[in-house]
Amino acid sequence: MRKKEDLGKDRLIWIYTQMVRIREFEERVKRTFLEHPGAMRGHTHLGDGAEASIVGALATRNETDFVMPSYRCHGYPIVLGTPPRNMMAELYGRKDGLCKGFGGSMHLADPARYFPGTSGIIAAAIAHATGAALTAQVKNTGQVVYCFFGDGAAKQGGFFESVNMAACWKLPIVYVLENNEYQAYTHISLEDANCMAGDPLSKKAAAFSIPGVTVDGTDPLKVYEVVGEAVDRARSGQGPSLIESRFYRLSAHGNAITVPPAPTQFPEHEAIGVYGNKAEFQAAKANDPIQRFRSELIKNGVLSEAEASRIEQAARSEMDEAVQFALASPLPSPEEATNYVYA
Amino acid sequence: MRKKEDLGKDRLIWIYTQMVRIREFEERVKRTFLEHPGAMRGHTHLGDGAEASIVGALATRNETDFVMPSYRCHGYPIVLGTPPRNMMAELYGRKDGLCKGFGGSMHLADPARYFPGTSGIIAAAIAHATGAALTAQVKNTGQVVYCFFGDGAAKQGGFFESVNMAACWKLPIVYVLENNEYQAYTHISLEDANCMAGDPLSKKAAAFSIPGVTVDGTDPLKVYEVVGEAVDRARSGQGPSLIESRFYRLSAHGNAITVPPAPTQFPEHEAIGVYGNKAEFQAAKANDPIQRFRSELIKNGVLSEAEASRIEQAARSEMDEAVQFALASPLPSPEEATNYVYA
Amino acid sequence: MPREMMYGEAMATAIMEEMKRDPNVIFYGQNMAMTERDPMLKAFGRNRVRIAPISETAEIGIAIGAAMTGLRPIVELWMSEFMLVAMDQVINEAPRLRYMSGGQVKVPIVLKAGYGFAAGWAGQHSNCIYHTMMGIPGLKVVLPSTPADAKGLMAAAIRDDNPVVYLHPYMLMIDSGEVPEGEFVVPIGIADVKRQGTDITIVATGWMVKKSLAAAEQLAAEGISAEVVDPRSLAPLDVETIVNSVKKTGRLVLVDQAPRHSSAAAIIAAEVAEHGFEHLRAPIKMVTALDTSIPYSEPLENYVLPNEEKIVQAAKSVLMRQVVAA
Amino acid sequence: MPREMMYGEAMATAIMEEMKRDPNVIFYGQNMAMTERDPMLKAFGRNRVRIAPISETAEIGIAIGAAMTGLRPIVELWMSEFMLVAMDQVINEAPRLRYMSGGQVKVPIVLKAGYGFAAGWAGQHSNCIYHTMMGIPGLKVVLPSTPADAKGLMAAAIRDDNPVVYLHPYMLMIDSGEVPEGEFVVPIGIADVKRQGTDITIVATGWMVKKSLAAAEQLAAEGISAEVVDPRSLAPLDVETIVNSVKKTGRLVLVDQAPRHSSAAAIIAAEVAEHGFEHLRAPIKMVTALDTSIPYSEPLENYVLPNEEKIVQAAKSVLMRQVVAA
Ligand SMILES: Cc1ncc(C[n+]2csc(CCOP(=O)(O)OP(=O)(O)O)c2C)c(N)n1
Ligand SMILES: Cc1ncc(C[n+]2csc(CCOP(=O)(O)OP(=O)(O)O)c2C)c(N)n1
Ligand SMILES: [Mg+2]
Ligand SMILES: [Mg+2]
Repeated sequence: MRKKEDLGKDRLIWIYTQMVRIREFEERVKRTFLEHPGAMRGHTHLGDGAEASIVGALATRNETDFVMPSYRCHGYPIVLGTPPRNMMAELYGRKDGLCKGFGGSMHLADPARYFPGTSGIIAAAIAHATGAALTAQVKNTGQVVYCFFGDGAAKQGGFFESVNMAACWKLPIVYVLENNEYQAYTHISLEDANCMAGDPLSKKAAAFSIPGVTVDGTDPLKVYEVVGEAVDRARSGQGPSLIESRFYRLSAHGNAITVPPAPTQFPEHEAIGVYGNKAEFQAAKANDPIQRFRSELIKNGVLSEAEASRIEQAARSEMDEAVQFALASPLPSPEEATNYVYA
Repeated sequence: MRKKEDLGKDRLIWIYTQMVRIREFEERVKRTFLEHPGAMRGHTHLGDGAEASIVGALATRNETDFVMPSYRCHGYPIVLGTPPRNMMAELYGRKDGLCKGFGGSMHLADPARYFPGTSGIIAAAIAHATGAALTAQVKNTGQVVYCFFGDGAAKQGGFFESVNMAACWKLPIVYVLENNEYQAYTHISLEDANCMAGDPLSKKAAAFSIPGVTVDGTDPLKVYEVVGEAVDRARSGQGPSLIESRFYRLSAHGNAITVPPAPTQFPEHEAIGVYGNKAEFQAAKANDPIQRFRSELIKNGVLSEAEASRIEQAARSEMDEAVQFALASPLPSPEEATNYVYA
Repeated sequence: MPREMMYGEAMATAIMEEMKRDPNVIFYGQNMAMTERDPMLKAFGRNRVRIAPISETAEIGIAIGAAMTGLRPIVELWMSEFMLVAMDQVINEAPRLRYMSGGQVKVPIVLKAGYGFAAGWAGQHSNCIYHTMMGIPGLKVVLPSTPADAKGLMAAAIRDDNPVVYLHPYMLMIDSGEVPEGEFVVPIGIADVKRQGTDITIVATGWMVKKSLAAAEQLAAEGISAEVVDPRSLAPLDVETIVNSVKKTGRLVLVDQAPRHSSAAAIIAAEVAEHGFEHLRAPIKMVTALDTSIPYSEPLENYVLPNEEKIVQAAKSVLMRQVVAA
Repeated sequence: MPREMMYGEAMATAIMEEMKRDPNVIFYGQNMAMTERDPMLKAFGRNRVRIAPISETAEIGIAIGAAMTGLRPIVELWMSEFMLVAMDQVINEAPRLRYMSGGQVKVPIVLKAGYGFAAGWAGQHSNCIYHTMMGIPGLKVVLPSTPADAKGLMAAAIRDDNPVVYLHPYMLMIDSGEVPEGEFVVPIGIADVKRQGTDITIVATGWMVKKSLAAAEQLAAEGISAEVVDPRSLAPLDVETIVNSVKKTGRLVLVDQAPRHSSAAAIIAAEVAEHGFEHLRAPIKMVTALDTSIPYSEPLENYVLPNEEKIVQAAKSVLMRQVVAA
């Protein structure tokens, strides 16, 4: 079993660095809606607040393990080494985008880095991730699949079907249910029967007789331990686990939905904008996983204030450069649209 | 709470009578495949083995409560008072059929008797039943819905979605998962994760934080008690329960699937025909719920041997008459086919 | 008295009015009526206005069961593609239960969904899926293109005793138009001639009506008189009005936001090829989306979708063609 | 050397041969390979041949994910309507993932399903749902009508790097025919002229090919020479072969087991109305199922479905019509 105590200084710094890089990427994306209105089209969803959960989970990963999240997908490839500039160019709809401008924010894909692609339809990719685990099992590659999805998605039938099949077939997969308290504009207390009964969502694991654990997703090291155990279990042929990682989405669900050419921006978080619950939002802000981990690392002497600032500055430069790259990249030429329909 | 001890003699006899009527109906249907080959088309599924579960559950019912099973639907309306002759005529595709020859075995409906209709698509009707419970709640009628479905259906996403919604909305519905050990030709140990882990299927209730109980579905009185509690709970506004009723399907899944005009009949039970497991089937036969309940009633002095025979004889005559009625009923005239498309 | 309102408001008005009129109408869906400030919720309470989890199969299936037992549910689905996870309920349950019961039950539900949000929503949120719902006996499909039709067809859909899929083009959501106040019902199954013309018939639905009307203006500037017909309902389809227009003009262009073989255009073309053949003086021409998914980036998306220019070109090419009597 | 075999056996043979050829091909579905006696299981073991629960969304979604990462899954779905609970995976996931990724992934899956079991299976088990899958760029749909095509198109489907829906008419399951042994691949997207003729073109798919060939015999007895064309693949559709036939005959009847507006017939009619219009000497005529669900009772079912008699009548009516040059 993995213990957080075993994580060396470098690894702890790596975790912090990835968390900061995700945050900076998302902040840059959010600013784009003000700086370059209209540049990002459709619907864009950010992962701020999820950093500890994402990085803590992926810190347990072997190099060839698959990572398959939902449409809220920016954070993961950043950790996998996908160049943010290509991600940013994709969001700007440019030729040098990760998907050449065909996919946009909801559909990032970097199969070469074991990130096969995402879906904009709720829970659809849970089945795809389960299929990647089938490949790993059939080919006996030793790979594990990290499947991430939202609390809302755990109300879609495809989720239950997939986990049952994974359990029956003992597939090497870890299901991380990212409970960020909201599905779009709806608070989870309005639509999840476990939550309404005061139970954790990890109770759903009982429907498949697999381990179900709830973890504080704002603490990367706790996530590391809990996911690590599930990964070991999966890799050793014992099948899937369900982990409910609890954290709070720090931005609104997505940019406002408008009909072009009306401008679109990120509105206030739903806690305030919809429910008028400032206190809830402020509490979450006060518990920002990045600030907390930073303090902890400094307190424990892993990082100095100056080193932390350097990491943050580097991330800011990296994401600035990504935006410059995106802006410099040409738009695809129209006729390219007929490419890639068939393999 | 209902106790089986509170059931009077008449009610116990009523239960036995309904069980026998279901069995006789199904036996008659089965014989049709030999006596009148080709008369019943498509796919017919029998409820023999389920009698104790069906009647024990419905013995708790108020007169206006809805009953909504799956496509394996012959047993329920018999208990509700639907004339078997119209049911039989439907299976024979006749004008006097319950659905005028439009539905057949998988699609019986008798809305006037609170049996709104069934679906041939696995788990689809679980959502419909949940909708009937919504009507009861919105109109505040005090009705409860009895929703029956198979162990196989509990692997379809719509099942999970429906139960979660019923739990969130505290709908007045009881979900009876009829675990007859098989989904068509597949033994449940090959496709259900709870079962593979040695757990009861009622564990699925944990996914919704609702009560989940497993009951011996070959004993009508045990079913009566367990379902009764869930019905009371539902009627008093406390929401749904999941009851796993365990029994054994005594006939094959359905008549053999052939291309016309090749004849079709009921093959051997899958335990033997597919798995070569005669012992399993014989054990189930030895535990026939009708024989067991008969002996019990006689032992307890509720019924004499003669009275029991009279009930059985009456059921046989009733179902004989039903077949005669069906045979005498004309086929629908072709042009009627364009009726009932729109309301 | 008509009043100027936006398409979205027109739909909401019809729902509000019909819910006032009939206590059996209920309304629910995801991400709606979250708080007590919601006007529907204020007017009708939590019993009739509800919030649902992300469970389209159950949401629609529950509506069906509720309709079978006496309610008239409207389900807010937001984007029509989300229905694909529940397509069995839409095309194999709702429209068939009445028939299979020999006419004993009815299923009066309205499935409300936007479609074709051609604004960078990319491959899975921008599609038209009405083709999956056409030719399903028992199911009605309406697709209003103006605020007035949006109101009148919503009222008709709610009052209809059959399952009705009500599709509204996202791109028209904030378009304004005159909408009659009070009781106003547009009967389902009647096409509307949105513009009179004599030289060529353009049949279009939804957002494409707007584009076709703009194209007709361009054509008019060049002396070509185009008639624009909006079927408004795809099932049932008012073939007669379309054939009558073709009788007059002899030429037909069909405009559709979907790729060719998933378009309503192709279905209409087939009907005209059978029932209006003698009146055609040139081949039918379909202007549809190209055979690709909808790409994210704007120039790609524009390239794939029909637009005024393509419609004008198609109309001209049809007008240039002379029929060669074989 | 060809060998006589039944349609069902021809499909199984192709699957067996392709699984031998390529270790990445796997095969699973409900109610298959239950015991160790199963021949596929014997040949390939539990790793590559599996039994699945009643979970079409997961079954198909898992196939997609497996295909994205290097396998080539075949999913046995039995009846095509069962795909409706998973339609999002079929038409909004499998065919779009490649495009949305800018060509980075491919999704080589085969979804195998029977359809149109017109034998008293009633309203929900007898339908044709191919219309839902046409016009979905990225998705291929094949529909063999003979044992030889059944084998050759299965081989092609498994080798194809795209998602392919393989539909087989239940009513042809035990029909026999000559099937080439060993390597035999029928390319996807090429129509087949099943019978040469000069007076009229009949286009039909699946079970309707058999009925159309029988109708053509009846017509021949009355001196009418009918050409019967089987598209074999609905997506992509071989419009050229069909138009070439119409060029020769000038007349077109389309036969389809689906109701009119959910038929492939209508799509084909539209293509001919655009690309073959000048060759038509009479209106196109569609012979489809009536606009009802499929009823249970035999006389009702017969009334609703197309048959030889209706095809013969349609052919004659088209032959009697003279084009009136407008
Ligand atoms: C089948 C389906 N229904 C509805 C939607 C619309 N939708 C997009 S995001 C979203 C909320 C998802 O919430 P959750 O799963 O909690 O993920 P989060 O956004 O919180 O990461 C919804 C309902 C969809 N994309 N697909
Ligand atoms: C969505 C769907 N998938 C597959 C089928 C085919 N099918 C018909 S009955 C059946 C087995 C159902 O088993 P279970 O739910 O246990 O009910 P039982 O027959 O045992 O009463 C299957 C798989 C179907 N009708 N619908
Ligand atoms: Mg969430
Ligand atoms: Mg069962």
